[in-house]
Amino acid sequence: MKAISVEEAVAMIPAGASVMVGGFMGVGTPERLLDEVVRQHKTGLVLISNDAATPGKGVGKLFDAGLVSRLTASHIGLNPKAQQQMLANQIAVDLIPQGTLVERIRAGGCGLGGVLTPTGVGTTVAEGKRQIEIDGKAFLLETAVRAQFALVHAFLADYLGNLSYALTARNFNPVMAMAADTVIVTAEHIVPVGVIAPDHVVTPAPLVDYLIANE
Amino acid sequence: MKAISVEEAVAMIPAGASVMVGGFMGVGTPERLLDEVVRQHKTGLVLISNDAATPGKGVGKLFDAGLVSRLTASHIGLNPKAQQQMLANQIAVDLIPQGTLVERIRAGGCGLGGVLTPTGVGTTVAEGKRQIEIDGKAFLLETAVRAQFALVHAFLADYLGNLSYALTARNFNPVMAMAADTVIVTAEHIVPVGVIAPDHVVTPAPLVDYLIANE
Amino acid sequence: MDAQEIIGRRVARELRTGHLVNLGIGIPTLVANYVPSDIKVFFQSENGLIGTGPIPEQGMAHPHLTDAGGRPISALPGACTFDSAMSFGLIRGGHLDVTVLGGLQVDAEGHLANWMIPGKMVPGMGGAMDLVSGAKRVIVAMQHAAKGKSKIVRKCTLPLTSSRIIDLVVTDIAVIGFPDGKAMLMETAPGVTVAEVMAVTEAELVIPDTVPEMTI
Amino acid sequence: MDAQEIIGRRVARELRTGHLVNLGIGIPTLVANYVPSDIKVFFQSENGLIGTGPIPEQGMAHPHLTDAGGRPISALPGACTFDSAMSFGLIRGGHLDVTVLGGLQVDAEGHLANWMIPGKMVPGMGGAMDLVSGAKRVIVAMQHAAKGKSKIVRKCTLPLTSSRIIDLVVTDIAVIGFPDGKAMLMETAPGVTVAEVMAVTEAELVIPDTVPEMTI
Repeated sequence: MKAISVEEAVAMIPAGASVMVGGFMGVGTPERLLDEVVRQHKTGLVLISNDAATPGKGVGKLFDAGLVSRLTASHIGLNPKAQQQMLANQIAVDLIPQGTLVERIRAGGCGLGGVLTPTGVGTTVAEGKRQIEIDGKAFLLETAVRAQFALVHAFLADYLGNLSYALTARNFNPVMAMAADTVIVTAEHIVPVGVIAPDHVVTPAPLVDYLIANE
Repeated sequence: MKAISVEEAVAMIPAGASVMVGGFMGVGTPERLLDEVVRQHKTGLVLISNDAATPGKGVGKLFDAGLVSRLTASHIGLNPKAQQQMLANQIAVDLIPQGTLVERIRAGGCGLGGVLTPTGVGTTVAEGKRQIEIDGKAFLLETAVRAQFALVHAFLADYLGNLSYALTARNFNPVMAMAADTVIVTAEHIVPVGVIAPDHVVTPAPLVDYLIANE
Repeated sequence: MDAQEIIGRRVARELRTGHLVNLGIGIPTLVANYVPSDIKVFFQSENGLIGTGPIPEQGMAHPHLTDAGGRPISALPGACTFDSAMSFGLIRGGHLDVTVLGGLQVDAEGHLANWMIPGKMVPGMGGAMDLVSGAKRVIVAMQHAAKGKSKIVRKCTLPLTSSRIIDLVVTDIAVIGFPDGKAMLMETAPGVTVAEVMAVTEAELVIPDTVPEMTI
Repeated sequence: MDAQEIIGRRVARELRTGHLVNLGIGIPTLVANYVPSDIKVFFQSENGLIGTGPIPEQGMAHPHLTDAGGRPISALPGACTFDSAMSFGLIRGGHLDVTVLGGLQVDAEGHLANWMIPGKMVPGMGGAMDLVSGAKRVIVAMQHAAKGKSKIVRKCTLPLTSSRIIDLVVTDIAVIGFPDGKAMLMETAPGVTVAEVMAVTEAELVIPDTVPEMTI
């Protein structure tokens, strides 16, 4: 793990990169990283996040700035800008059931090729997917998802990079922290080693590549 | 969640039941429940556990008492009695890679039909299994595993049934607590509601059916 | 009593002590207000919490503690938090006793459509498909009709949320179940006749000999 | 220096600061003793711990803190614990930089057999198959021969642990790699000649022009 500035961290992300961003309706999203992505105007991003948040908040900022070319999410209904950009074909959108989305990301992080889920069988979600029967019950084969970068927000990070999360700000963050080539983390508080008890660490330090340092 | 005596809890388990038991080499195993299973002499058990522990410890006690008819585990090499019973065809043994075993149990608990794992491709483990290619890479389709009962050991249990675990005694316990029809828990300490902080609960209370009460 | 309160009160009567329950956005959210004080249920918010409490008092909201719509909530003693993989493991794995969702259409066979109107409203399904596929019981809480048009239809024309048959629909005028895969009128709202329900319902309803009045 | 120390010291030189490393039971466990003090690695124990420390001092062992063999260990500051699903997510997901395992046979193509001897030893594969399938680098640490028989064989006769080609074998007399899928002699132990290694190796070895001596 390396502690770096937010400018340096975002400079590593090329235009057009695939980027997972933690958070759920802007809760538990690494806002400082997104502000810097906007400032450095990283265009054409392939975004993977639970939702599109709302304008001005969380990943919503990326739609405000027109930086997203493709979105994989479970819900975008509360962001009119993302909806407009989708309907105007400015961004391609893959809408995926939330439980399927998180399992696909988990599979990507855990070295699984995919999972079999009952969700979506018999609906439009099943179109183009392999359907597999197990003991007479139908499941969709949903494949693993990974990204080049994961932008993660934690509550506590220790000097080694161990992370813990607070309340509902945990959401997709720990799963995404396993599923990208490069994991960049912001934390509410950076604390000495040992402040987070071993049983309370949610994301082990070796998963974290970069921690945004205090200024 | 209902608090009951260890005698009542074990009395619910019929002979021949499928039973998942948490623990790893006897660490984090609900010993009080196993002692009572032995005392009530529940025969013909279909046991699912990471390993066979050692004679006299953890699930090893079940082999000492000759109560196991079938075992699904990843390793039994440190229990000579289990090995003897396997070689004498007294018990049927399915040996499964540890990471595959835990994912199969997790799938059972999470409503997935199975997962695709690279582990075992090209080995004897692949025999009789569906092999699925994703983007040119081969995976084995490993199906979900569930049991009638899960016997789980926690460090803390609160009055509602929220559980937390200590150090390496966590292992298979939280995953098994999701994958059985009836979940029975022993805890090192039963504590008031609120003693386990929300972010530190590992097994949510609604998953627990029975907690073994203090005497 | 307005339509929403009738629905909320009637759905609340389906809950039992110990149930793990997920309430969708809109009318379903109101159910929490009508749970009898002797019934202790666990409410799950799919963004990662069991034990949701009411809106916090002025000045106590925490930005890290919200419902699935991003609105501040509180947490009751004994609450627990987890990541989205665990949250949907609970939902898809059959650990959720009851999910209460809104609906756009429910058809005579018990299918639910509630996540999109092609060409008009494409917000994404969020957690709805997992909830309907995975919960032990699925209860749809919605107005019986919208703009004078029955939402209990012969056959869903909107994309389905799941191929799974739902368990119960509670509307402002009726309770409908699906024994044997056919819509059956189970109860009517106070002051509403069976004939009145039939008149505003597109789907054919099985009508038992006696249709009791909702207790709310 | 005995055979095990040679192997342990040489494998330790493969580790880099920041690496996440899993050490198997037996000779691999010894590697931890020889990591240079300026190299800070994370050791994972697959039963659910990163940050394993040495055997605790007398009276300090805790029954809930053991290695994968069930023996008491300690945890270093900054350690973290997790369940078995997470442990194997780390292993299978490519987050483990190095796994060091014992071996029964390694063949000329780089295949490893280390988990059973049909009819004789059927202990189960434990985590070995996931470790070999998932780790970024697989290093086998073993004696070059057992009972006078080469363990570096032409073709594995025992059941394979994985179809994945391992990266390095470190024995008491040689280091062998598998560039282009063929066993190549990379280094010899101090005082051991290339001819001596070839004489006790069943597999055909590619011999480069210069074969340096191990630094240990």
